[in-house]
Amino acid sequence: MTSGHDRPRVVRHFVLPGTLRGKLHAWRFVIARRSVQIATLLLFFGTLHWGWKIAGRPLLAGNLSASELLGAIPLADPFAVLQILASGHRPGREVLTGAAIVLAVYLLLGGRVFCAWVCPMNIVTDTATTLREKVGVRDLFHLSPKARYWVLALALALSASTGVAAFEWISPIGILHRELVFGLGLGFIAVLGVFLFDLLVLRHGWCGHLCPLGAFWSLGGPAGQIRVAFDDASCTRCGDCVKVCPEPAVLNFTAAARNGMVLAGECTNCGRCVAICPESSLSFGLRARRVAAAPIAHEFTQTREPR
Amino acid sequence: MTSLTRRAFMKSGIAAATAATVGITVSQEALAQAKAAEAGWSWDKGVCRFCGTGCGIQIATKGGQIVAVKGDPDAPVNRGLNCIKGYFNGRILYGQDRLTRPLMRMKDGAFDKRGDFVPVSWDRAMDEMERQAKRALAQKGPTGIAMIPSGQSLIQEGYTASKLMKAGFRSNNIDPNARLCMASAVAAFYQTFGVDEPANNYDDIELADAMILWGANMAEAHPVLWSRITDRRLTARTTKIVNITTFANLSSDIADLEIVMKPNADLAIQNYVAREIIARNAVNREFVDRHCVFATGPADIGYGMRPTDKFAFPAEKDVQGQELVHVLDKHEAVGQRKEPGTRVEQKNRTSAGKHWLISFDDFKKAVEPYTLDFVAELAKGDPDEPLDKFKAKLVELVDIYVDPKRNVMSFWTMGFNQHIRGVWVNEQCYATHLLLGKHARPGNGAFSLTGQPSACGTAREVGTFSHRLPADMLVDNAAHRKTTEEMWKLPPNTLNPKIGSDIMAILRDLEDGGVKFLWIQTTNPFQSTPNANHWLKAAREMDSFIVVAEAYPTVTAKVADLILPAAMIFEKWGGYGNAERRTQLWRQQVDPPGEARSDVWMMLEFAKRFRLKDVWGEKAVAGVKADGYPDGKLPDVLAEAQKLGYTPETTLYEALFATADNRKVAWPDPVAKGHGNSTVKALKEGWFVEKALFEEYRRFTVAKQHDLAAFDVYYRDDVRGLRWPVVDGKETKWRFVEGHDPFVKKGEGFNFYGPLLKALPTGNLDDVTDPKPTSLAGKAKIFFRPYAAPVEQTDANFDLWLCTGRILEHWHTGSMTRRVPELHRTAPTAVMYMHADDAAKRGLKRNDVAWIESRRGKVKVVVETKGRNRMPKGSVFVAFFDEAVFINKLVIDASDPISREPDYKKSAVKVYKA
Amino acid sequence: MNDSSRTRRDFLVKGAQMAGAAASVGFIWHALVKSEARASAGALRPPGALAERDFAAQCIKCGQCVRACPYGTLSLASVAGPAATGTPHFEPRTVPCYMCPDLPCTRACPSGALDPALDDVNRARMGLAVIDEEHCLSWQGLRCEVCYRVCPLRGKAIVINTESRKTSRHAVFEPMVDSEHCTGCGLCEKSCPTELAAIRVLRPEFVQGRIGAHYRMQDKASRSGQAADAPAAAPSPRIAAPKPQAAPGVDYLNQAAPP
Amino acid sequence: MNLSGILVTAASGRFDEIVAGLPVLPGVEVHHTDAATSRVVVVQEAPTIEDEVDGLRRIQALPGVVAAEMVYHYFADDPSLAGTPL
Repeated sequence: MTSGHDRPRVVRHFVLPGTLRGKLHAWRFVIARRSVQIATLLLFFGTLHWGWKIAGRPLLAGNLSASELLGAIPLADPFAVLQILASGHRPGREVLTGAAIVLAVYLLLGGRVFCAWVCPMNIVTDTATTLREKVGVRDLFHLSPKARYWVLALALALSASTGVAAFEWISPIGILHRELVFGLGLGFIAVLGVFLFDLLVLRHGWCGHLCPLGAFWSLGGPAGQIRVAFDDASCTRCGDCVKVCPEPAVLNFTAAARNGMVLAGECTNCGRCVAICPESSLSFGLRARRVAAAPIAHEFTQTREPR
Repeated sequence: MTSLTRRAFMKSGIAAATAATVGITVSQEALAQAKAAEAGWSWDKGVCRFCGTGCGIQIATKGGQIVAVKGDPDAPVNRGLNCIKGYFNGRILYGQDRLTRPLMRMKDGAFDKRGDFVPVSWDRAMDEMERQAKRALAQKGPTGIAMIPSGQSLIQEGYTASKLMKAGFRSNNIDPNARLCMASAVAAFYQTFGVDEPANNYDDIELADAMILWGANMAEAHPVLWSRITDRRLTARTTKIVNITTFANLSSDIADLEIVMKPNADLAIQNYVAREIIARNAVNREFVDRHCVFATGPADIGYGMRPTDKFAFPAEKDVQGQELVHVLDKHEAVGQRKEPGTRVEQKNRTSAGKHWLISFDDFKKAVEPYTLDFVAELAKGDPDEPLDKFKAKLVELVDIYVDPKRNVMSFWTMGFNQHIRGVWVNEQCYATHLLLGKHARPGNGAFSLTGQPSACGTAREVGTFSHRLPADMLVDNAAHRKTTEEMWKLPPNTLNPKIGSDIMAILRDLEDGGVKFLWIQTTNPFQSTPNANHWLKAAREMDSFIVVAEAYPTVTAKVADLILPAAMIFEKWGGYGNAERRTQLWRQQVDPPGEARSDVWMMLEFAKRFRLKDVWGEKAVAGVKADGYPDGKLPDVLAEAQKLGYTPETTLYEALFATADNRKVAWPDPVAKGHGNSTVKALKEGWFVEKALFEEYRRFTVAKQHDLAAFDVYYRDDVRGLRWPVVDGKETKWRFVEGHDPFVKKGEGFNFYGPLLKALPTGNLDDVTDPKPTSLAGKAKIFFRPYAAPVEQTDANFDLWLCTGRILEHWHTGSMTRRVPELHRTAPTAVMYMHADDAAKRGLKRNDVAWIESRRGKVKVVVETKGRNRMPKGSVFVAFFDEAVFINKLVIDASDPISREPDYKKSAVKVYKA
Repeated sequence: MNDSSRTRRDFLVKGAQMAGAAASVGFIWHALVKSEARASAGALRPPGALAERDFAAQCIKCGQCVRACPYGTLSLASVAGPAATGTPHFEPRTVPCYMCPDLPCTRACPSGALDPALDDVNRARMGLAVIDEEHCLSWQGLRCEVCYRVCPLRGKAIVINTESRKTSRHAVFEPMVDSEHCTGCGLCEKSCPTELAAIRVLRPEFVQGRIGAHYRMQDKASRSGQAADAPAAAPSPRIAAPKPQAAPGVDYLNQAAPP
Repeated sequence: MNLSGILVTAASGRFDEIVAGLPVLPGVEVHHTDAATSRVVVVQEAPTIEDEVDGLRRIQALPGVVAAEMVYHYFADDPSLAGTPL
């Protein structure tokens, strides 16, 4: 026990409500995330194919790699830019500015917000996971979630050695997004690969273990201002949250109790845990408000939770 | 099985590779043909479907389909070559939207002018045609029905059409689309030589030291001939090519001298050339004295527009008013020895062709005002060119013409013919050559190139024009009518002596209700004629019945009431005659698709539905005035007909076509060598229609120094067409000259034996002074024709000249070439060629869409400032193949008053951003 | 072995395993990227594209050039497409480049992969048209020359050379491409009427040779007298004089002469 | 299976005889003839290269043959070609 509080004796578990209203409430974050993901796609798609404009300016031209909002504000993928820089090239000023803007925004929101709320691959991997749970597939092997940092390091090293942005050239995310925005082609094979990997080989295999883009944003995660707040007092340690969490390691009760919120960079702010917590111990909160009291420390030095 | 084929294929490839090392002439293709790929193919000779060049091709068929085409290496015209259209000859038959069933406008099971097109049976279609034609005859008499065939109709089709209309329905309202392309050349041939068609031939290209193009972009319009001209230029390095044009075009690429002139300035330039020939003492006196006379005619002949503004759009009225009174501009005034600003009443509108003899001194006096300064100032077409440079070019042009050591050929096409004074410019060109004695000699001559594959063979020779009978005979000539009636076994005075409506008049007749039944074959006049908005409206709104025989949906088919699915070129037996008098016949290669039928079959079936009593009784025809004819009437000839063995119940089919002689020509015939005959098959009468009609027509030619060879001769393996007259089995290369023309006697040197218009009154430059006709048998005329300005001029509002025409990739209105995807891709839309500065001035740049507007309408078109034509400032060019860029409806329907051929080359337009 | 040494050994083994895995993944990934990034002859880039290596590195695959093209010419390559996945390219036989004077695609590029310094579309070098003379109708004597007539730089990028056909009285109109002017827009390939285009636009590096610096062709400029050859540069002082002893061939030459 | 393209040059006056005689040899087919230059293009098929060369020697040894050159040789291990009954 790391907390001095007494815990309620009755451990309740999450039950999906029978009413539609209740269901919608339980699914509210999924619905919101899908809406944001699809809306983002739609903005790109509509601007390209239907010529969407506001005040005569194209709404959102480009794709997740780089784009232009309202014909004026450049946006770019900071990880892609980092790779280009690693490859020894200096990208255009517009792209550098765009990357800085995007970096700033996500740092503010919590880096991996991108993963759960924007990245189109999230839909694919979530589907694979849901299906996997229904069918009951077991992991083929164990892989450390830290592998992604190796991949990240490798991506930068390869960018330097090949002279091109190494991950961008094979990124299934880029492929998927381009296929969705610009038209469908063979790229779905790559996406299918990720889907099958997540379905048959490893739970959360791509997003939770390999994706260097996710790793990149994880690094920026701790600075995020919107975080999952944790109320240790009401928590019964029922473990439902850990079960639904795509990044189980982030739900470290000790650290969460100490900090009053989940600070680990890998947290994607997906809100699954918030939605199912039977005691409402978890909620979204602003880091500035909740954590003022607790010092930020030791997010990565976890001790094993007794079982 | 497959491996066996593959093995055979391997072996032939190995053999070819082996043969190639020592240059044994077995190409890889030839081998593949001989082996696997060509198994079951049969090759036969044919003719290219497109321009007037008349290239020979070889057609391969297999399983009832044309599978390949190649240039015929034995054809003297093209020696195995084709242009890009010729390359696709075999493909034009197989467009996706080929018409295969008769389609009629119907509502509630009956014909309805406002109905939609519905497939009907041939019987139903013919029933309606019969009903409508009989109604037209009853309402309007013979002139109530009209027919528009084509310079692409086959010889037999033209002959059938002409006989059906002129002998059957006694209507001269038949006029081919060749009126739109060759009529000025025809009239000039008549007036100058008394007989149609060129004295020279294509062999002259290899014999000439200078070739002068007058309004002929041969590089695009006669691609394979151009390759011969280029070859001559390359191999005989002293050869000069001159391109006289209103804008720089692809023919300028190899030209040594390019003269960009203002529209109509050709009239002035030629008078300058004539003046210089005299001034430099270069007249070939011996030739001129012996073989030529001088002549001129009136200048106040109008502009071939309607004399009334009743039908004119409001915007058209100002120009149309000049039809009756024209005010001379300063250049016309000088050229016609009058005061600028003189109002000239156009008194000779209806007698535009009359002319009289003048003296050489008169001629000399007439060309005197056309000095270098005067003509250069008038004619310079590129505002950016320095005047001195232009003058030097004109001088060089004369240098080339008069050089005694140079053989000179002049070629022209639509720049001359589609001209409000088209006959005049033709005549002026002959004048130049005749003055120099450089005509009808090997390597020397003025040569009119035809645009269409059988403008000569069908439209002209067979006589499908409203004024013509077969073999150069005329409907308003009593002797010619008599000859024709005898040939055709008609009662005397069956033929209508009054010249019928030309194509433009037929369309105008449609507009004013004069024509009730119109049958259009092998042409798309509602897209090709100028100012078509008038007739497009008339076709749908007037009480008329328009039949269109077509292979593909066209604008014309769209405004028709009945569409007949027509067989295309190699789906029937037929023949073409090209610009050098070469007649080429081919066998049917494949059957027409679905219910498509040959035009000959359609006309014969139609003829079965009329009895002599329907058509040979007394008929009212306004304006008929001739010996043996009651005024305003065609006499009843039924009684005379009985003497010839006909009864009132005899059908036109029996009387005109299935005659006893013709029925003797039996099908099958050994000449067919196993080829089918869709006409005979559908007619089910057992006689060889195409051969019988050709042989019947041939009798005319033999009587008129126009001799064609017998039908079977053209099918001999060693024959690739023959240039008529074919006398004693020998073709004629040069006419009118001793040693080549069998009709010129020894010692005569030259004999311009054409019989027409060969007795003339005498006068001065202004009028006749002695009406007594002088005979000028055997002589050619050297005409003086003054400069005349275009009737529609550019002004502050319509500030650009519009010229329309063809491009290499597409044929006419694109009805065939646009069906071949590969060809369509090469030029998918018509663009407007324009000077970049003119575009910039209008806020336009390359690839922008602009409106082009004239007094008669407007269309949208893409601006091209870089393309194949380099326009001088002030001029634009748009090709007319593109239905979506319907450019000819913007063109003024002013015509040459003598030839009635419209002028597509000079309309005033404005261009602005769309 | 004690616990600490076992842990130490585990750690070492695990480290080696991870390093091995990373190395093998890295190797495959490297190979994948290399093969992807390899230019293909038919992958034509928008006007202003940098040299393929730099373009590959700099292009961020955002597709803004694709959006900017008013003719739908450009597309982003799909997996197994003719160009590296995600990069913009065009296939002239489908839609060629119509050479907009205002270069909207180049202007749209945020990454600098399309050179913002390009200001005249006529200076773009998207590719180079190459004629297959054996299957070119014009070279075989037909009057086609469609490529010549559609070429926006007609008379410069494509010229017609007329030659006598010798075997008959006809000339052959041979289209020829001048690499100095050809932008590679591909209108010629688009318009070529043969079943498979006999004129193709390919990346110049796949079709152009190099004469070598040791020889100078009589080039067009000097032929027309517009530019004379520049004077030879002075020899670089940095090249040190070779040591006499080490001269190539000396050893052999100093051997005893053969008997 | 081996296929070879052989160019045979016949002595003057013996062209027709050679053309008639060549197909009698095993596996030999005459594909093209050019009387003007007395040359014959044959394709020879044989199971092995040795047989192919023997065949060439046979042709060279024919009376009236001035020269026979193997210009083209194709060695087929293509299963679709080998072993097909002719």
